[in-house]
Amino acid sequence: MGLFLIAMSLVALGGLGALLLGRSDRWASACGAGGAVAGCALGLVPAFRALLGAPVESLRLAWSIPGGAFVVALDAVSGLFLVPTLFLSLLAAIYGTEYLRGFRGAKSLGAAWCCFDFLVVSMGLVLVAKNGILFLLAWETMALASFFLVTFEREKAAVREAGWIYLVATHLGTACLLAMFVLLADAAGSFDFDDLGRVAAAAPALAGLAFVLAVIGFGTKAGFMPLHVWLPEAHPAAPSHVSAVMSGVMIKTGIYGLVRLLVLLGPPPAWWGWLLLVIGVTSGVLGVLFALAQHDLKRLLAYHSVENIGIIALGLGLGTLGVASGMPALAVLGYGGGLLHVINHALFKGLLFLGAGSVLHETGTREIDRLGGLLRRMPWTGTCFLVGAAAIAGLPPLNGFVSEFLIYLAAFGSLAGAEGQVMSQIPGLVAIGTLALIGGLATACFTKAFGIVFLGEPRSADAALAKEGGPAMRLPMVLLATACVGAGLFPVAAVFALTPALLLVVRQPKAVVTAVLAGAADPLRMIAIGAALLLMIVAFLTILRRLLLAGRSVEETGTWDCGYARPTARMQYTASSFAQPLTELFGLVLRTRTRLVPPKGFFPHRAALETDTPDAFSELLFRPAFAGIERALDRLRALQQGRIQVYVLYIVLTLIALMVWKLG
Amino acid sequence: MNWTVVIPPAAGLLLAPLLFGVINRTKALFAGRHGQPLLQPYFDLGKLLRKGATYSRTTTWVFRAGPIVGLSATATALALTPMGGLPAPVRFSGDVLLFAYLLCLARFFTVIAALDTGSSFEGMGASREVLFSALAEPALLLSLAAVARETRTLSLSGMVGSVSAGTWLSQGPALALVAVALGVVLLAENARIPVDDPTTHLELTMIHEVMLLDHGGPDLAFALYGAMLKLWVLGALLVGLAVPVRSGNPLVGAGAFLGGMVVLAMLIGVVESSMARLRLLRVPKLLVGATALAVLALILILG
Amino acid sequence: MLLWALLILPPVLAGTCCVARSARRVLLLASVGGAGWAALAGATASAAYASGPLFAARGWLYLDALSAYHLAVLGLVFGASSVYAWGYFQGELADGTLSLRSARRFGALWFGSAAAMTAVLLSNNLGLMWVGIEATTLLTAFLICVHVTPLSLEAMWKYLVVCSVGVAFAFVGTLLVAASAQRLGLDASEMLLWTRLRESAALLAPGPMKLAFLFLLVGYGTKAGLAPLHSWLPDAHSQAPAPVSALFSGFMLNTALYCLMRYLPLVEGATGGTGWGGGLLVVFGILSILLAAVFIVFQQDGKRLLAYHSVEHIGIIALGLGLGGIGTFAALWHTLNHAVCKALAFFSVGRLGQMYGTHDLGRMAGAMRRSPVWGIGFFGGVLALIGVAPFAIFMSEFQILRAAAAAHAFVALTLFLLGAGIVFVGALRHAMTSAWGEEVCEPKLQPGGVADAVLVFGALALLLLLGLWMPGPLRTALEQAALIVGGRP
Amino acid sequence: MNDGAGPDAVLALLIITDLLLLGSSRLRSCITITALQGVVVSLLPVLLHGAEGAVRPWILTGGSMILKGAVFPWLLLRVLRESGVRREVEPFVGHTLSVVAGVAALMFSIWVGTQLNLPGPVAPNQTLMVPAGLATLLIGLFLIVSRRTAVTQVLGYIVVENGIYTVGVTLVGGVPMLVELGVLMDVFVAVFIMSIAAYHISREFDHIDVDQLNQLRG
Repeated sequence: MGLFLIAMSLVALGGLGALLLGRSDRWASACGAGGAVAGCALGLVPAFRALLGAPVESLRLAWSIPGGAFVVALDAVSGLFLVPTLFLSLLAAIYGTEYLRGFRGAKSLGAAWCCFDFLVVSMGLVLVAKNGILFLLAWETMALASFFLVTFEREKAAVREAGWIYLVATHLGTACLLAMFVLLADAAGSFDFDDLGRVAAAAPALAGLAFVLAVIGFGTKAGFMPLHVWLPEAHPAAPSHVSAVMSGVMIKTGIYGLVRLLVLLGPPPAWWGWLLLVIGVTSGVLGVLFALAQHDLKRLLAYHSVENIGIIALGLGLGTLGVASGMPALAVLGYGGGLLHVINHALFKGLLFLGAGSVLHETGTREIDRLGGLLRRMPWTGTCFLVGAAAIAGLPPLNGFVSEFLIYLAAFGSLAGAEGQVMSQIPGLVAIGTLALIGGLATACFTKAFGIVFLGEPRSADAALAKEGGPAMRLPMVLLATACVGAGLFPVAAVFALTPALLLVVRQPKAVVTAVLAGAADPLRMIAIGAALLLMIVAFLTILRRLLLAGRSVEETGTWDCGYARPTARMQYTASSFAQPLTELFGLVLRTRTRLVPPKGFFPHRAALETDTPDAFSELLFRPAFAGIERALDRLRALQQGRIQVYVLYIVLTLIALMVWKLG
Repeated sequence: MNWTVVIPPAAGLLLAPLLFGVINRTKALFAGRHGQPLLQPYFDLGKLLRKGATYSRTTTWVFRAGPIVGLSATATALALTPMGGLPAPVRFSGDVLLFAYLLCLARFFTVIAALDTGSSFEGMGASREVLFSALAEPALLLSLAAVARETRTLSLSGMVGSVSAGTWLSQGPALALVAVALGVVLLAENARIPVDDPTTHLELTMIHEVMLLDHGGPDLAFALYGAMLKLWVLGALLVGLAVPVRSGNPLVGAGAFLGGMVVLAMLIGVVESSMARLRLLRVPKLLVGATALAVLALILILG
Repeated sequence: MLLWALLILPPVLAGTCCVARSARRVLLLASVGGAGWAALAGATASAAYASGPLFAARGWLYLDALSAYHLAVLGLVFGASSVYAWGYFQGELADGTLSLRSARRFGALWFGSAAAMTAVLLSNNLGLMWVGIEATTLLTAFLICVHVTPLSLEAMWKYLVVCSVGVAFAFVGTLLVAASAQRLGLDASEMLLWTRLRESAALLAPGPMKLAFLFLLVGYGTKAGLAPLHSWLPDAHSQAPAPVSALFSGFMLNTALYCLMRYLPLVEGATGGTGWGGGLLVVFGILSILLAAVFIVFQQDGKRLLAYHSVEHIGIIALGLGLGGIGTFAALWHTLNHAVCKALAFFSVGRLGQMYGTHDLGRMAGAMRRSPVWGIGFFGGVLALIGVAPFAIFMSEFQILRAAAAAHAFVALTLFLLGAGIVFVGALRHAMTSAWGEEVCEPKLQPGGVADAVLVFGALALLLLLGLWMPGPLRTALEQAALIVGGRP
Repeated sequence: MNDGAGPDAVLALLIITDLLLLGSSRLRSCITITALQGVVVSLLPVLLHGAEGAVRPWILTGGSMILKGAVFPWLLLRVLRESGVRREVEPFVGHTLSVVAGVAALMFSIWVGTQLNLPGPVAPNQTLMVPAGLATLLIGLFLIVSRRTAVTQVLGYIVVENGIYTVGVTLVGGVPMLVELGVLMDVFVAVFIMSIAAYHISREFDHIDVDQLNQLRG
């Protein structure tokens, strides 16, 4: 514990140093990034120990805030979330040093790094805090720091709008959390998590209320579907290394909160599981659909975060149902898959955002349809991005497949239940269908993202002039890509690493959990073998082709465009046209707007087609709601209409009303 | 682990092209032509393997990787597929998923390889491919789930092994639905009529073929061979479920299986010569329908 | 002795202001004297903590934990505002818009109002307390129009009439208290002594006491700016010069609430501690929060925005008081946080207003780029005001939530969260545009002194500190004060 | 003198002046009526507590008589002269209706009086004094709310003050001298400042129609 706190304070010091050195951007960046790197590296040690089930270290200091106490403990669940958090933050910090170089002089990098470091610290604190008030404090600090990072380019109106939406959303979420903690703590008489748990077990109604509030509060941060509206706004606005951290790990603090609460609140009723399941399905499917319709690279990735959060929720839902209905296999595999996906998503989503960042950094545009042919110009970035894309599509032999595999196993397992009880097996059915659909659509989406951005010919001068980023931007991507492959090739280790955390979550005897995991381990071993086989065949074929082509003619020509003589880059398929059939198919949900300027005359000089797909929920739900509230409030403004007589009248009426109320 | 386990994959590798031959012959028969020899696909592959290669300047290593990864993934899937009475060399609880996702991997690389050329035709083909496969995916997995639920096992070999005539008697309707769903998936995944027309000459209407426009020489050979293996693999699965001959005698099993495969090929031929390609907008309905059938089957089995 | 000094010093200073030779000297005197007096106030308060309640003038002057706490806050706000006033009026001194006459008037009334507020805090006699409140109204009235303009006149008139009428009710209330104390058989000199009444609160006649509390609530509530009695507040705050606005909403409103704090234990005692009075305060608190929220959403004028924030926060404090228990403690804590935060915000918006020649937030767009110090002050101030952690206001509001849950006032809890949420949404947007938006008009920048930076960052640091860590003495002070109001910390 | 007649006369006069005030539209006469009412009210301490032979009541009476009878009218007439306004044109509530409202206020305050059984040195034959005071208070407020000119509002404030004074003197025998004087002081300053403000207003806007002071809103 001490080591962890030292690490965090190291990061914090780095941040403060960066702020104080603000005069010189060079030194500020060095200090801020250095603090983050050193602190995260140091913090990873205890985090790993905790993940692997080292005895829980906790620390309790008195705190003068009433009801508050500085209680922190590093148990397996915290460790599980801390490892990806610190790892990704570390890499993002390295990446940021080069990414932000372009802003030197234009912006105060000191402030930016200070915010980044405090974002890291607050995330770390959120994950270890064991006292409600401390947790909320860290939670809000996290929101504030990330808010200032999102509004890094605050001179742009769009960015300010995004920041506003972000802070408002997260604040309204926090309001629910405030209510939840206050209610629990009032019943428990203390804000310490241990006490909260005890009372919740005693009062099921209260527990249910708390859970719903938590789903809203934490779900806003995590990006559950109706509450996700801030995500596609904020993530594109933030600098890319920040987007990576926010999308890769910060939104996971929401998941952490839910898991922690599930641990605290004791055995869950079945409807909690159902709720999570439904959320998972909607977020997953709709998330990937909206991603498919985007042509802003970072926005697309943001929607994919929603999708992956959906997958995680699916896993947690199955797990909860398993616990509720006493099916250990379902519980262990469901939670296991969900939690493993937390780590995996951190890896590949971080990777993808960093890749998108490099593209943005080099070409200056996030517009997919203006890119193309970047793989030739940015081989490192392109290759890493490809790995990430394959991983997020859940393809073997990469890590994404492993966690989805576990969730599938859980779902199939739940199907194998007793005859006749259709109801108890619907979840499995739903989960399988959803995961399959998500898988297919994700493949579609990332073939599009990778194919249009990195393959073919450049669609604009920006893309044509792009070149590879420097080592500080390449290294993190390479490391993350390696991690994705590694976790895919050695899944067994990854799964067994979950055991201590799962023991806390599923409340089953150790024997049962290990047994289930062992049961899951054999297939995983075989999968590893299959992967090996695959790679062997690939190698074999590559060599075979080399042999075959040896001594034969290998020519370079233009693309065979069905006999068309002079293909130009602008004739290529675009992202929008690539996705069009699918968006057309799901037009009912997506409600893509199309503006067409049709070509006129024999020699049309201008024709244009624009499409954009705004978020259905913010369009149909939130904007109208806010507008309605605003109109309602507007009417009340007549109260203050400037006539002194009326003001005095208010006083008199108040008095008379009070008299009649209290004396009459 | 005795040597018999390598028979199925070996057979697959050898006989996959033959299916194409059979299909072509059937179509020729219906068209009243004499048609190409049964072994024509082998000759084609051989010829292609002997050729040199031509690559577009636009392309990168992805383009060259496409056919190889596609073929390797399908081949690995082949190693998971049981045939006749014989289980697959690689089998474990959950290989169903690996199977499905390996096909997905193959598709992924075929598609990006197509996009690598920057040709709008191949882009178009790719776009349709991902559309159909995205819809075929749930159908495939749900029908497999139905079988898995019925046979209480998660490995293909186990399923095919334990589906018997008895199962058909008890769960006939459900299995029939599953068979139909799988059939549709097979047609879609292998780009056959009514989903796609492999023999059309208008690139605008192609799906799978158009993605291979720029491939030549060994690469084209790999791509085609991959397609053939894919047909074989899915076919083997379908036949394995639909023709539950489970006598102890391996020869009988093998015979029944091969017979089934030939019949399947001829069926495909019949369909192709009797039906026209569906309009592209109709295809999704077909696939969603297949998914619905699979769900129905699952419900029937659960109930 | 100290108490007398506290009371005497301001009038003396006021007198000297009236005879000072130049506007410059007046301001110098105002800032130095203000700071000095603030120091004295602080010393007195700490003395009161060190050695129990202080009495003077045969028990008519009285300083216990509650009043000492408020005295300290007053000192803080008054001192800071005085120092700030020096910088604030420099511009007007330079271009001579501040005549000697109005400077003298400002100085005299400035110290006059300090004296009046001190009188309210120190007087143990409820009647004199009322006199003090009315005096603050009358003395501060002309502070609003240091520069006589149509708008400032209008604001002043409304302030004068509305508050006088309101406070008149408070006097009726005071009389009724006296009436309900008849049966105690105290002689005239002791009849209205708070200490006496508190001792035997249980013996007060409940009927008249209830009626009295209604009158007091409406009366002092008007002065404190509880909705729907707050109508004078936004006008007065928006027209007064920034230092005055800061003093107004930083502390003058709290003096009125302080009076209610004195009466709360009496009425509770008389009605047998059934939370009769508390319930009323909760209702007014919630009303204020919600009504303020409505106007904040649409507010374009920076100072009016802050004024409505005052209504909201006074409402929050009232809510805390009404809920009792930890709520009282939190309400008192919130008083301090709000005072600091609001002073900071008014300082910043005042200076920005001078630079831009308007308080329209839309026209102040991009302020943070143009004048970093005051821009940060304003943005940070607003963020703190709308309850962003880790600033102190978040913590005190959170404690009030706890109190609501503890009192099982779930409706109040929900409405509080709702109101706070609306305020957050509305205010944040205004603040972001004015801090970061594209410039629409060119400010005439003023040279920023070190004092400015100290004021701004000092205040922000203080808010941050109070949000993260509560010093032991402060905690004990709050607990003692809360005990007096009748809550159990 | 018997301690029944005096107070009753005051009571009657109080109510009559109230109604007159509501009924009349000429500002000058309003001022005089208010002054009269002030004088009448100022008599109360002596009438109620004068018997004890203490000096206190006499001082109070004297002080408030001077203020309300002389100083206030003088201040207000000065404003009137400055602004040149003669009569209250079109008040929000017509004069006849105002009178009705006044009666209603009287009723209401009597009801309130019955609601609370007040202790204190209220001789049985003066139970109407408190309600009358309340009524005066309410009528004063009514004036402020229903009239336009600044002068009338100041008058309203004075009337409110009279009402409170009545209630106070009737309810509480011995509020400390100092407090009484303080209050008197405050009232004086309040009216003084208000009339100065009104003076400034009539200078600045050359009218004293406070209804037109509605620039600050929202």
